[in-house]
Amino acid sequence: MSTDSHNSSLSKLGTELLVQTGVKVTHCYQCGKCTAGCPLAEEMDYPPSLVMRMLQTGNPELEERVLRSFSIWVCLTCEMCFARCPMSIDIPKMMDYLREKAIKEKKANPKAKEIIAFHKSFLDSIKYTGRLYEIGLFAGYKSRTLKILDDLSLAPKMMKRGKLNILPEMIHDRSGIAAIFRKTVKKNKN
Amino acid sequence: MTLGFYPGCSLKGSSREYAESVLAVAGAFDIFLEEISDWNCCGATAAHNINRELSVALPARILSLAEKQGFEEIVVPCAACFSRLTVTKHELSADPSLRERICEINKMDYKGSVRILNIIQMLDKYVTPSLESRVTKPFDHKVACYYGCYLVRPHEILKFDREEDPQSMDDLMLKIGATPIDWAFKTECCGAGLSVSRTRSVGRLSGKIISDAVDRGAEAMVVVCPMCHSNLDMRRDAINTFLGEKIGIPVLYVTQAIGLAVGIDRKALALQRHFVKVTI
Amino acid sequence: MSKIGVFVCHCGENISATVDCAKVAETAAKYEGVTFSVDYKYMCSDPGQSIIKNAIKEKGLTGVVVGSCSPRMHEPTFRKACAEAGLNPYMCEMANLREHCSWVHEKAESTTEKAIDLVRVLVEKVKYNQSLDAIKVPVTKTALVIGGGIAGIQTSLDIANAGHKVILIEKDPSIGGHMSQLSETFPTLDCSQCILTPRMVEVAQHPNITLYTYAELESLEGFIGNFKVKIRRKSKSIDEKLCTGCGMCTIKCPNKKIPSEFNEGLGKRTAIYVPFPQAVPNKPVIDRINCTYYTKGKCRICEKVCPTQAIRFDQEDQIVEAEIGAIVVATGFAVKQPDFFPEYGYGKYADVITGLQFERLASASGPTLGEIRRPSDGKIPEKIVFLSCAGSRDEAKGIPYCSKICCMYIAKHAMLYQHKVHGGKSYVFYMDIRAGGKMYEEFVRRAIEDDGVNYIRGRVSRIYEKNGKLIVKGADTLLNAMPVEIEADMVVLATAGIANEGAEELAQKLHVSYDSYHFFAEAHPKLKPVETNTAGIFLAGACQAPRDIPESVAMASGAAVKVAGLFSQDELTREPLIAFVNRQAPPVYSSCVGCFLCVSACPYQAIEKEEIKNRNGEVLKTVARVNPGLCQGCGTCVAFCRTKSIDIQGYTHEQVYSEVMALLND
Amino acid sequence: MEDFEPKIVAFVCNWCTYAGADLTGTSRIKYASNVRIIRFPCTGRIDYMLLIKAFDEGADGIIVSGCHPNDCHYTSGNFHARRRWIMFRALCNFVGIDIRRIKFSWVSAAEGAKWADIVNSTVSSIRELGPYDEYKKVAGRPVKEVAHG
Repeated sequence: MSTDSHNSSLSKLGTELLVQTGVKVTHCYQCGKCTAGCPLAEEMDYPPSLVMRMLQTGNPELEERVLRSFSIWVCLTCEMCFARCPMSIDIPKMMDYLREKAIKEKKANPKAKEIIAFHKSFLDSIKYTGRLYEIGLFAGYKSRTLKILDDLSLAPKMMKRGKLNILPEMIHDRSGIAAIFRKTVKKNKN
Repeated sequence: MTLGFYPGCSLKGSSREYAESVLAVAGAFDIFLEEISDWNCCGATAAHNINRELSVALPARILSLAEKQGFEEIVVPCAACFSRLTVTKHELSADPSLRERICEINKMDYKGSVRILNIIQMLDKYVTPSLESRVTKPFDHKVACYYGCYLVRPHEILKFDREEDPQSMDDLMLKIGATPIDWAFKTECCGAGLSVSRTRSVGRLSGKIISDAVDRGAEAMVVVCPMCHSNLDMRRDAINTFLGEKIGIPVLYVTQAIGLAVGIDRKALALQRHFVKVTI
Repeated sequence: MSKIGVFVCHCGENISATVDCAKVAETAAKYEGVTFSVDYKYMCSDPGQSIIKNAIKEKGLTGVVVGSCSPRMHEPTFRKACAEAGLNPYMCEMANLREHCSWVHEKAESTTEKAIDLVRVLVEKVKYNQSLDAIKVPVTKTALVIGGGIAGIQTSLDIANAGHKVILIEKDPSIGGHMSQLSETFPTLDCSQCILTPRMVEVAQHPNITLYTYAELESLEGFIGNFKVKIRRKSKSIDEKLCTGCGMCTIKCPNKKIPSEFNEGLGKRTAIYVPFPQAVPNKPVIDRINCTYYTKGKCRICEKVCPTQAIRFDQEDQIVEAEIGAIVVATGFAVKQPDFFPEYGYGKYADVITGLQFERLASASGPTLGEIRRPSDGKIPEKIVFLSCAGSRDEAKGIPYCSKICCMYIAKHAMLYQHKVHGGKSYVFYMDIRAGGKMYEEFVRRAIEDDGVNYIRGRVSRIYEKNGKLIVKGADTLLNAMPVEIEADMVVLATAGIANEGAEELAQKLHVSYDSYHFFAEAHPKLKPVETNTAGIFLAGACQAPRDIPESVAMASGAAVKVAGLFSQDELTREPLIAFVNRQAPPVYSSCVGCFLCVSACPYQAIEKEEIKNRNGEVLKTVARVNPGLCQGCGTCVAFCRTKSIDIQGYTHEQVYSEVMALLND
Repeated sequence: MEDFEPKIVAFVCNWCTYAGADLTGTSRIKYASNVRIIRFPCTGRIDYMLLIKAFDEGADGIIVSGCHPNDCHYTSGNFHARRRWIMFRALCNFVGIDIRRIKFSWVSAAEGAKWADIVNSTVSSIRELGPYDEYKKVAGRPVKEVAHG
């Protein structure tokens, strides 16, 4: 690998992004409109346009920082950046890819622990029942994050209003769903 | 008139008032919504955050089921589910090899023949034509129509309304006698999937939305997305903490507002299930 | 028996880098009829041309094939060389080995094979070429200039001062164009109208210039030196001879609420109006769409108050026909309107305006008499934001190009604002500052350093209104992409410069090319910037691409020289590549059977019926005849003719069939 | 069939497509080298019997291209060409000539990239169709070995 700080044409990650998501990082001309419209930009370590810039350098160190960033996890895929991008760069799709890659390579930012725990608990619930089981989701999330006390008052209020099912809704073809998970999520873990 | 119905998980649990009001309004207009049998969760935000193929396979299974059960048109009231299903349909038609892979994963056929309607499209198509004549109690309030992200973005794929300052829900509200306000946060993000994991972010994002609506004189907010609803309604404490004041504006589903206007019983519309009391 | 010479050019390395030129020449040497074949580094150079000339003389060549660049580039060069060596110039053909071969394919055997094919095709074609004489046509020494902005004014004056007649047509009631709307001009800050109006008056008074305002091109026929145009003079509803321009009618007109085009909608005008005080001509027109009399049938107040009875309600459009030798198109550009920007409110905020509107606010003759006041409530904005690249450099909005003038006028606007509103704060959101030009960069630096304009590098995502303020959400990409939010009182969008509405239609009337943005296309991007693909039609100013004033003026003078050069000749020679109907010995006379399908095909009415008579004057046969003065050589008649009686020089049946056969049988 | 290099003849007008192809060159856009251009003043000049002749002589595919509708240098030549093309297409269908082998298109003087696209897409679709040996049968000719490439 070259030791130059800028290697856009050689970057492995840049090529990967192009092939996997159709996003060509060099297409970005750094106008910053994505950052300007991003509702989460101020909570990010690197706002979206800066993420693009880091990737444009093709510098392995900066690419690594992107993969390990908190930004990619706090991104909500609200699609505002893509909607207004003058170059029609699908940043949300790229973010999805970077998240998946970060997990696969065990590089997810420690600050994103809760966010990832939530997503995983969510998927666990689907994996076993086919649908979202909200109590299961909360239980899973809390056991993953040890945030036992958070939202403690919420559940009884929800229960009172009939918003929380005690028992999960199970679909019939649970083995089909399990197979989907086996062929998609599991595959990545190898 | 029978249409396929995909309620999605929220409408079976934390947002059951949405389902109840959708069914109540549909019933009042002689539309029978038949649930897709054995449907699964669309995967929502979690799936595409973690695994792309999974995020396509789950919605694809739903669409395949709908095809198999003979539905030409399905109604998807949850805006997030609507987005996931529509994006999946688009990706499968744009990429034949992905489609092949997904059919293999799901062990199901997929033709791509089902039309997906969001709640506004369903209302526009089947309810609007006779709506005005059915209004018995005009919903005479200033309302802030909040569209959120998933109904209008990505516009190239969803092709619904216009992506900035959409109007379709405002038009519906006019028809039931409400006065939609012109405001700035119609399509700003409420915080969506961070509700549990970063409640404070949700307080900030949703807080900005609510305060703009209230500043401009809205008496109620009208939404189409259970995630938006739960953030604006159930997370009101976090919002009030962020804003440093107590804001009591109620958040109604579009079908609840319509239901009230055409004289459906408040209980049938499940207004009692909200955290923020609906007094209007 | 043909004696053909083949000359293969390397074009430096432009051809030889991917084509084996020596092999092409060697292969061609073996063709039947080829007596000389050679390759050389630069065929178009003097020594290169000498090779051709010497070969013609020494080998007695009857035909020449030059394998080099596109014939659109150098056909005249090589034909001239042939003529100088005594060979009829129409015995020379060019194989396009550069644009159609070496530049578009990689170095490979197949590329050389293609080059060989292209040469072979023309060797076979040239065997059937015939010696032709150029057609001489007279030149009408009157120019038509379309568009009366600064480019049209400049080109008209230059042509007129060279001693030629000019007809200048302008679609609006006055000449002056966008430049007359501007306040001050960069980088000198001199007043736009002060430098423009003397030229406008000069146009009106010039003995060689006929000015038709409120007029548009209706149709165009003919060709270089010999165009026939029809001009529609839209009815002004006044008798211009009687009108003294006293202005009584415009004062008394009760319909005073029409948005003024000149003031970009920021001011109002009456239905009978003069667009601005310095208008040329300074006589009013009635806008029939908004006039109460035309819409409701009642009013006629202007007629009552006119002291010279100059109002003519029943006046009709007039079609003026003219013979023209050359045309300069100077129709200018338009700007995108704020409703084009969903993220900036679809144009619903009164205080989000275009740069052109800001010019009117800053202009002493504008609706606020030069004070910067916001349209919504007339308040002086304390904070103003300028957005560059509003629409420009925006692929997603279909305008990927840079509008070129905005960086400079934004700096000027911010500067004017700082000069006029003391204590005001101004911000410019920009992506790059493109200030290439004499004293341009220095001008921008002055705005930043001396006038304290805040330049922020980043694009604005959204503008919305809240409590009477415009919230501008941007980012500073030089501060690690920090989000920036400004509560502004007014926002000025440097909206993209785009082609005029109707540009496409005009291009089609003129038969000139245009690009995908509907700007008119120059004949060559570097060497023929003011010519079009159609001989005798030239371009000036922003109708070709966004341009600033100095560039428009330079281009206008360039076009004027081209016209004057054309008019310096009394006759033009025209390519003799025209259609002809065969003639045969009696009793057939011609294979033409007189179906005259060709007459219906011809776009130029160039085909006539000719009666072939015997000595007694009895008509033996009626056949078609092509009028060489009118035929433009499209060849449509040839494809229509059922008996193959019409053919076209340069593309005869024999020639094109021999090309096809040569191509596929190596 | 992978080695099959189709022979394609392009009949183009001087003002739009020929100039457009020049622009492809000036812009250095690369495209397949299977196409040979024959220049005409206007698509209106193109006698469709030439297309038959080209197939007869062994062409595998043909491109006919001129100015966009309304942009004809001679006002209406391309309209005549289009009208005759519609009739010619019907005739081809009738006699059994494979019209998939004829690409009719508009390329303006400003569309250098489009010309490259048209050439490439035509070459790949003709490559898929294979050599036009079928023509010999249609024309009632003895099928002889034709060397392609």
